[in-house]
Amino acid sequence: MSKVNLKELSHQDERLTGGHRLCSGCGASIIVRQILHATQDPVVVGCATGCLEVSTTIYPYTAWKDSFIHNAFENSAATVSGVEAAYRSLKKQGKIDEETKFLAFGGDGGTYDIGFQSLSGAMERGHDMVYVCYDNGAYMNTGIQRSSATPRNASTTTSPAGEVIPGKQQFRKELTDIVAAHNIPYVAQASPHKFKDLVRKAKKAFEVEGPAFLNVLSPCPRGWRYPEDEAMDLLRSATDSCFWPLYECEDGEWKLNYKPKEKAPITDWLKPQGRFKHVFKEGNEHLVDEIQEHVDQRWETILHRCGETE
Amino acid sequence: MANLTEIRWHGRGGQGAKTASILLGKVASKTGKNIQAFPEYGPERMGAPVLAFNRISDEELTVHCQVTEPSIVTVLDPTLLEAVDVTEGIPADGKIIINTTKSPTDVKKELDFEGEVYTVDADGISTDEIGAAFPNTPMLGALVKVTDLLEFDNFKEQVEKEFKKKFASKPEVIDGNMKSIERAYQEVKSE
Amino acid sequence: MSNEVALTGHEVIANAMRQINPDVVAAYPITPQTEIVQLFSQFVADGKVDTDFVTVESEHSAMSATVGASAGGARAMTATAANGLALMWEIVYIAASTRLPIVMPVVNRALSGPINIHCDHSDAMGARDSGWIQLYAEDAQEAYDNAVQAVRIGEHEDVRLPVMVNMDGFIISHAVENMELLADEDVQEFVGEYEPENTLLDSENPITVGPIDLQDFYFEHKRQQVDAMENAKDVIADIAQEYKEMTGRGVEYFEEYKLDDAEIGILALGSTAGTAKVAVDDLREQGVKAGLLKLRMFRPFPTEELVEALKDLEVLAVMDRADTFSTTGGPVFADVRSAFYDAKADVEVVNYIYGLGGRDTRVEDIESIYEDLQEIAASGKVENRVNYLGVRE
Amino acid sequence: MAAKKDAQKPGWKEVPEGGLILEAGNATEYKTGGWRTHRPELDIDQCINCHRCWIYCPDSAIVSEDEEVTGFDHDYCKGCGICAHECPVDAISMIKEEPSTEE
Repeated sequence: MSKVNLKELSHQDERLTGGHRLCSGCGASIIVRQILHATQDPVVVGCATGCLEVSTTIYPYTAWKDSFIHNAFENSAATVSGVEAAYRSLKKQGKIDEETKFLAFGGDGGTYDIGFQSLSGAMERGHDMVYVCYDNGAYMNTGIQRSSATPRNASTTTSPAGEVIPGKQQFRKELTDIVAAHNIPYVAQASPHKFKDLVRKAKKAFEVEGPAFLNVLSPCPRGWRYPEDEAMDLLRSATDSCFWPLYECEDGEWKLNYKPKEKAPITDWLKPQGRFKHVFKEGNEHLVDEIQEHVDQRWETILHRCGETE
Repeated sequence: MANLTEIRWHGRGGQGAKTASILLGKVASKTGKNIQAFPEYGPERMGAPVLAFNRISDEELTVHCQVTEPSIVTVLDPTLLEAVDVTEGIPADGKIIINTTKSPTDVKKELDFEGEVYTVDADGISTDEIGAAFPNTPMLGALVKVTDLLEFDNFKEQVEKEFKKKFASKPEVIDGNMKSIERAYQEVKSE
Repeated sequence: MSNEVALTGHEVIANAMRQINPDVVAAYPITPQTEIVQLFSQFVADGKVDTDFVTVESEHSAMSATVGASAGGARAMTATAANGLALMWEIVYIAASTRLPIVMPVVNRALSGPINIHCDHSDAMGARDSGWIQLYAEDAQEAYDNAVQAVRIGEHEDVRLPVMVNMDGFIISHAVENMELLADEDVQEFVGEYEPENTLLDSENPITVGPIDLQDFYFEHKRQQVDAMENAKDVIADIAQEYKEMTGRGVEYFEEYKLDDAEIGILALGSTAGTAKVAVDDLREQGVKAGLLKLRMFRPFPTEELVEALKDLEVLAVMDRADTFSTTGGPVFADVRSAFYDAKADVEVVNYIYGLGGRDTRVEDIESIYEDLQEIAASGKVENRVNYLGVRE
Repeated sequence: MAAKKDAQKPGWKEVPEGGLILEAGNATEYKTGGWRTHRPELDIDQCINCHRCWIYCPDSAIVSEDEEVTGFDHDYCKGCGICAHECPVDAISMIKEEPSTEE
């Protein structure tokens, strides 16, 4: 696969136009743009209900230059399964002949939670689609309610930091691993600040035959509470602290894509975000410690799995 | 519905009561009759007593309720006589055909039943001819004998066609099935 | 060319699907629909259809994938029953509002709870306001005829709506009856090629399907749906006529059975209408002027035509195999009685809720309704507007 | 009766069926530039055309022609400042939008 070259990519048409109504500084549209730059084929895009969908297709306007379908919240994968089945059938019958790619988006709510069954079904059936979860760690579209992707101790509107309970009590679900357990050809975790890595992974995902899944960390200035221009800094701290490891699994082979020269403390990731403000109050040091401990354990697991340890 | 015949099949889940009713229905349909064949609605469990039904008529059938007063009852398993009331709803001039080695007279006494009783050793016949107890096909032969619903040669011809479809992957069992129908037709006993 | 056969309702519908040869079927098994999915799977396995069969993990995904396929320009079908339809619910509405001509056989079964697998209409009646066309069948033959016609109805350019083809669970689905299958090529010719106006798979003309539709346009789109339903009436009648010319069979909106000079009548849909015909025949032999109206098309609702057909009755009983729990009667009753309000016809309309959870409804039960109607006709008094037929006191 | 504001919009007989949008990418008719409080400015002499601003822009608002970044599409730029923050040579600065002084 050729190296990702931004100047070359810049020749390609934009497939998500301006004029969409995502928040200023939203990570979702950055992710969408990077992924769409990874293919030149026509794409049918499906999207779960969520920020991305409601902001890019407000009738009578659409920001999508490709065909796009939104059906409901929990069924992005099933819906795209259907479109892909239509494609397979019509192609087999000689009614259409061009190459088309199938791309499904869901936020973490539409992927980890309510759309989980639909995703699992589509992956198991082996549809030739790329499913992308833009994971901003809560139901941001409806006002920052917790999801199973919300990190432990993050304060959300349904897991608020209170006098007794310091935010969400559970660690986030490792969805990337769960999808990998479907034994599909390609699964990866990525982040848009490492655009070369993300575009490469998207290319790979489009290229493989059968389902591919990308879990992409999506910065949300509103839900995470940080100055919107610092999105990429925050993502860097997510990967440098190993909160969000970048790895991939191709045909069962695990590979680590980024290993920080020096692992940054988890506070680099937590501190700039308003949703973790309470963990830095005096007396809450243990909250940071437990997050650090969990991240360390998880990192060890990934290193081991990717053959990065003895 | 002057010429309507209603039939009830008693069997145990797995014995083929439903299959027999459907086969009878399909064959009767081929001979120009209007038919219905349907199982007792619900999950069929191996061994549990089950029911299946037929309606056969020269006129169009529109009725869609269950059969409650069958003029013919067919019992695929002799042990059912103790388990369920096989005579329920049968009118006084009704007929009951039972797979058993007992004589019709004995069974009639046992059942305390007014109508006509017929018996046939369908288990024995099918064991001889097919190699295992499949009472449902021989019982069809007995049923054709004791009723005047269908003309036997025509019936056999149509059944054979159905068997050829049904047993397309194992044609070797067709002969045995046909023989057991023939034998039951000959061997069914009346009082 | 057609052939007479004896088949179960399941076999009939699965064969209709085979003959229609849809591009995509996405379906999930559920009693009493399961055998349709099984039989169709075999057709797929044996290469008898071009269909891409999507074995989804739930009915919600069945309807979701069917919507995706249909938006992708495929002729798409699914089939379900009861709780399966309930699980699809959200997407059932989306299919209609997105104007996708999906055809869905529904093998009618009681909707939980308590759980019950037997026939009533609570599943489909619950979806009466979803924007789907709903056709009901007395027997397997009509279910087949409806399925074949449904393709044309739904895809008609003046309609573009999904169609539910209802068939009574077990009573029809599991019973073998005589019927006539059309020849494969006749069905193919009748349904024709599907040529969608817009599809996701036309990369020359990319479209956006299912945008968020706010206060400024949503209502206009809903108004269009009503218009499409209005158009569907003519389309359904025309297609029924065309089908009748081909087969000699066919009901447009409803069948009138001995209704011409009837004084008392019953309105029923589904298999019970067949049983009611036997009751009408019995009563006619006794000199009672009884009649029956069998409703085929429930959505859209043929208000004027029904009133015209029923206005000379003295008393009409509407049979509902589902309840609305409004305490003022079942869903069909509500529409029929409302139709009579404007007509100002002098017909007493009473309601019989019957057969819930598969409770057997016999000829005698229906005759007992006619007896009630005779009493009402004689006394001019209605004691109970809503009655529960065959429930133990 | 439609509210006054909506009365100008097409009626139900005119809009495409089923909520379909038939004109791909017509969101460009909707200008989000008005959301901006700060405006990016490019110092073309400083710019090394690395295109990092371009790949990170959430609003497809970085204008690139023949591999050269030439400026911003102010119709859509919401002023998030990611481009300025990520520019490795500080060629982009964020300037506070002033109320229009045009007469």
